[in-house]
Amino acid sequence: MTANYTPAEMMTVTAARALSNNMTCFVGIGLPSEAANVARMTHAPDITLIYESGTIQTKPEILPLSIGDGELCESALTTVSVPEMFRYWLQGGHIDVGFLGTAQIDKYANLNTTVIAAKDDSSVKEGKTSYANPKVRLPGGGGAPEISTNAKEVFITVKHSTRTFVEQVDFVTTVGFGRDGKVRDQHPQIGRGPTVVITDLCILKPDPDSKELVVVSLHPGVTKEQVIAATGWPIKFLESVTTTPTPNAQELDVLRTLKEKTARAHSAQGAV
Amino acid sequence: MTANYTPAEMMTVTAARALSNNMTCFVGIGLPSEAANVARMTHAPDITLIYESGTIQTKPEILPLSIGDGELCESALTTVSVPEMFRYWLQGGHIDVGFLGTAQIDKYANLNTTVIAAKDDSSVKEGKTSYANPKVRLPGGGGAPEISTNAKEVFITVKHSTRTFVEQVDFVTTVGFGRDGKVRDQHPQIGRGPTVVITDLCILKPDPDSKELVVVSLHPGVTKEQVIAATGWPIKFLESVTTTPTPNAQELDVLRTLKEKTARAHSAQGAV
Amino acid sequence: MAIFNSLQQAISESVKDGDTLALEGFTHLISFAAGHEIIRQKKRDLTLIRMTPDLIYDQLVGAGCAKKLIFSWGGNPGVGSLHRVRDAFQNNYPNALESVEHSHAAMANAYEAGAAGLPMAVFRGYIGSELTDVNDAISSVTCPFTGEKLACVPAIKPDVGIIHAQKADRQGNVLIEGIVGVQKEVVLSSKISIVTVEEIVDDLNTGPNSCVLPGWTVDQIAVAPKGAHPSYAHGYYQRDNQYYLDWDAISRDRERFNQWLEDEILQTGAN
Amino acid sequence: MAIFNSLQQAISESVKDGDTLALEGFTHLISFAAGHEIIRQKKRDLTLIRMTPDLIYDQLVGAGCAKKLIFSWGGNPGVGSLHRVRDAFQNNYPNALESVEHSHAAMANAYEAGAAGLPMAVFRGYIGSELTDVNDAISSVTCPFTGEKLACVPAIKPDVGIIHAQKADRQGNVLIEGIVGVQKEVVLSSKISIVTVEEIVDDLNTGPNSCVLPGWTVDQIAVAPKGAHPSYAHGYYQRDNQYYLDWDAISRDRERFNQWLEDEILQTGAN
Repeated sequence: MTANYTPAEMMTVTAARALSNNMTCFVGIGLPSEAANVARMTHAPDITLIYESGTIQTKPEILPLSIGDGELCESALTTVSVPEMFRYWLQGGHIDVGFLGTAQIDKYANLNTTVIAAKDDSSVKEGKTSYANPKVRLPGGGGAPEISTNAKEVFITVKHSTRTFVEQVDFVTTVGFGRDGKVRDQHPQIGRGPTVVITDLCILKPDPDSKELVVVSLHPGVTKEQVIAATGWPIKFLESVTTTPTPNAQELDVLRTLKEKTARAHSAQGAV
Repeated sequence: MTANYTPAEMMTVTAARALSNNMTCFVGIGLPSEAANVARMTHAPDITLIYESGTIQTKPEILPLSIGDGELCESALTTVSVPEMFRYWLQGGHIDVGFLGTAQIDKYANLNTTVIAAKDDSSVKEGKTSYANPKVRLPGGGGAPEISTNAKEVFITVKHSTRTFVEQVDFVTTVGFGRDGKVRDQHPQIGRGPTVVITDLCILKPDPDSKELVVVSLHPGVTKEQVIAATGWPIKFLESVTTTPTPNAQELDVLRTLKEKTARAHSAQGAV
Repeated sequence: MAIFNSLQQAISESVKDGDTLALEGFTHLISFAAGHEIIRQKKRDLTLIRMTPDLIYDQLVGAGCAKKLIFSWGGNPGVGSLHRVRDAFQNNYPNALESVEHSHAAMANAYEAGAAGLPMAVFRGYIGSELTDVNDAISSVTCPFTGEKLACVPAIKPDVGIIHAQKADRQGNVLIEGIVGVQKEVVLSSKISIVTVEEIVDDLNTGPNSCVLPGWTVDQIAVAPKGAHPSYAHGYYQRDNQYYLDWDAISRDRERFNQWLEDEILQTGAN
Repeated sequence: MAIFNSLQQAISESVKDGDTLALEGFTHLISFAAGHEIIRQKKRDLTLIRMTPDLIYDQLVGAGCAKKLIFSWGGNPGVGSLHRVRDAFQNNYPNALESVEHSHAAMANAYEAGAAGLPMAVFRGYIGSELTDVNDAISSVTCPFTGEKLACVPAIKPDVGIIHAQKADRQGNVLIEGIVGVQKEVVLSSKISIVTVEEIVDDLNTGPNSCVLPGWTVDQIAVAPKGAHPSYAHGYYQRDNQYYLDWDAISRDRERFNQWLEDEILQTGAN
C-alpha cells in the first residue's frame, strides 16, 4: 500500500531512515534538520541530535529556522559554548554522523557552499577555484568543513539537478573525497567521509575504491534517464540498483504535522 | 600605639597590606591565602580572590585547608573548570597578582617546591638540579610555574631561615628571574615576576637591574644581623631601608578571629 | 571594573574609527541595539568580526561603517542572502569591503585562543578545503609527538568586543544563559568590552557553574531592553521572524535600505 | 550508552592490569569508593594519572596497584606528605614507582586536549622551570604568526577515566556541580569511563548551561553513596578533615597501613 507523497517528502523520509536510534548526529540546518527530526519522531526516538550552536540532545517540537533557535536550547539536555562544541564534541570524536546539505556536490562528494563561478570562468575547468568574482556568493562553510572530517561518517541530502550535481564543484568548501577522490587516504585521523547521499530521485553511495558517487537505489517511479538528465557528469548505477522503499503513513503524517506546526509557530513569532 | 603581635602575625598583616582593593589575586594555599583574606576583611573588601580550583571572586568566612574547599565555591561569584581557569583566567592575562608561598627561594626569587637535595649533592653546586635521589621530596609545582609567568606580577610570602633562603635553589620549580637573573628579558609575553617578598623578618624586593633580592624594610625590632643570619647568601640592604609599619588592632583582630573560626570549623568537620 | 553607562556613551567612549570590532551572539542575544548605535554614531573603517554575519552586519556594512569582514557563515538565517554585504563585495557600494573567510571551527578556536591569551589556535581542520587557498591567515603546526600536521589560525583579539546578555547585577557581574556561543570568549579576548543587558538586578540568582562574567572583565555596561531584537533573548522574548523576512526586500534595494536607515536608525535615539 | 552496574561489576568489567587510569576530582568529588574497589580487586601495574595525587593515590600506591604516577602536585592537603608514595619512590615499597611530573597548567591543558581529540596541548608554560629537564614529555611548538615558542605536552587519553558526581538520571545523564575540576575532560578523553554517583534521580533539575555529561558519553554508572568520602560532595556532605589528619600516622608506618588496608578495604565489601 503506497501513500501519496511528493518527491521532497520521499527525500526527507529516506534521509530520516538512514539514521538509527543509537546514533549521535550533528545536524545541519534545513533538509538535514527536517530529516533528523522525522527520524527522532518515528523510528529513532532516542537519537541524539546536536546542533553547532552548542545544544546537545535536543528534541524540538518545531523545526528550527536557524542553527541556534530557542527551541533547540529549551528542549536540549544541555547547552555548551560554541568553542566547546567544536573542540570537545565534534573534534573530540563524539559524533557518529554529520548530516549536511549543500549548494553544489561533485562526483567525489565534495561540497561547495562558498561561490558559484561565472560560466565562462576558465579556472574552474582547470580544477581551480573561482573565488574573487563569483556569479553567486553563497553563505560560506559554517560548520561543514570540520563536520565532514571530524564526524565518523557524513550523510548528505540535497535536491537532484544539474545545478547541484556537477562534475567538479566550483570551490571545495567541504571535502568529500577530494578533487582526486584520494584525500582521506592521507589523513588517518579523520572520519570515513560521505557514506550516503539522498536526493529527491535516488540514493547514491561512494564506490569503495574510486570513491565516485554511484546510484544504489532509485526512488519508486524514477527512471535512470531522469537521474542521468539531472546529473552533471556521466553518472554510474550499481548493477544491482534497488528501488527505495516508499514512506509509510506514519512517517508522512509526522513530517506533515511537523511542517505545519513549524509554519504556524514561525508566523506567530513573526507577528509579535 | 603598638599592639602585641607575633612575627607570624607581622608577616601575614604585612603581606595583606601589599594587596589593594582593585586587584585580582590568584591565591596560593597557606600563608598567601591567609594574607589575602585578611586583606579582603580589612582594607580591600572588593579584592577579587581566585583559587586554582576554578572559584572566582570567592569570599570565604574561614580559611580553606585545600585549594578546592567547598567554602570557596559556595562563596564564589562563579566556578569554572580547571582547564578554563588556567587557559582563560590565568594565561588569558586577567590576574594582577599571583600570591605564592614556597619551600625554598633563592637570591633571584626562584622557587623550589619539588625536591630538597642531599647536602653532599654536588650537582646543586654546579647550578644543576638534583631530582632523582632527593633528601626531601616536596609536593611539586602545582599551579605555581605558570602563575609566576602569567600573572602580571608575583608576591611571595615565606618564613625567613637559612633553610628557605638559599643562594641557589636545589631545583627551579617556578621561575623568579632565573638562575642568572635574566630569564624574563627573553620572554616579553610574560609578567614582571616577583615584585615583593614578605617574610617574618623583613620585606625584600628585586634590584631593578640585577634582580637580586634586597631588603627594603625591616620589621620593627628586627636587626640587619638577624636577617643576615637567616639568609643563605650575603644579603644586601637598601641604603634607605625603612621600618615596616606595625599591624593595627583591627588587622590583628580580623586575623585572629579568622584563624579561630577556621580551627573551629575544621575540627567540627573532622568530627562528623 | 564595569562602568554603567548609556549605550550612546558606551559606544562613543569605546569605539573609534578603524577599530577591529566583534559583535557576537550565535543566533541568540545578537547585539542589535549596540550595532544600531554604532551606525548612528557614523563609525567608519571598522574591521568587523563575527562567525555569522547576519542582519546586524548587513546593516553596518550597508550604512558604510565597515572596511573588512572576518566571518565563517554569512546569510539571513532561513531567508537568504545578505544583500548589503553582497552589494559591497560586488559593487563597492557604499564602499569596498575586504573579506577574510574561515570555517566555524576555525573562528570558534580563534576566539578560544584569544580568550586563552595565546597567539594562535591549533585544531584539526580545513583538511581538503579550498578555503586554505583563499585565506592567507590559515597556517599549520606539526605535533612534536605524533607528527600530525594540524591547522593553525591567528587568535582573535578585537579592539572592542560587544555582546548582549540577559542581566547584570549592581556590581556589573553579567549572566548569559541559553545558547552562550562565543560571548564569554569575546569579552575575555577584547581590549575593551561592552555588554548590553535586558535589565539590572540585585542578584543574578544563578547556579555555581553558570556562564557569568565578573564585573572587572567588562568595561562598559548599558541597559538596552529588547537590545537583541529582532533576535531573541532566552527567558525574555522570542525571535521576530517577520523582521528577518521583511529584511530581504528592504536590503535588496539601495533606496529602500537608505530610507530604512534614515527612518529606523538615524532619526531614532539610542535607548 | 551508560550501563547501570554495581561498583564491583563496573570496575571488574572496565579496569585491566596494566591500564592507564585517571581518577579525578580536584579536591572535590574524589572517587574514593572506586579507588577502594580497585584495591579490593587487586589490579596491578596501573599507570595512575591525577593532577593532585592525594590520599586516594597514596592508598592505591601503598596497596601495590601502581607502576607509574603522572601528576602535578602530590600531598595530603593541609596536612603533609604522601608517605606511601614516598616509600614507593624512595624504597621501592611495595614496588618501584616511576613518575612523570608536570605543572597544573600542563595537566589541565593536556586533559583539555585529550577531550578535544588533539594529540597535544599548546600553552604558555614552563618558562624557566627545571621541570623541563626532568620530564621528557615536555616539548614546544613555534607560533607561525608571531614566532613565539610555546610549551607543548602530549594530550591525556586514559584507558579508563573515573569520576564521582552528584547524580545521574535514569537515562544515565550525569550532573556535576560546584568545583568541576577536569571531570568532564576525563570522561570525554577516556576510552572507557566510569561515573559513581551519590544517587539516581528522575530529573537532574538543572539550568541550561550546567556541567552535564550525556549518558552516551559514559560507559558505566554505579551508585556509591558517600563515594567521595573522605573528600566532599557539594550539596551532599562536607570533607572529613579528621580522616586526612589520621591518614598521616596510618600512612607513615608500613604495618599500620597494611592493617588499615586489611580492615578498612579488603575485608569490607563494595557498595
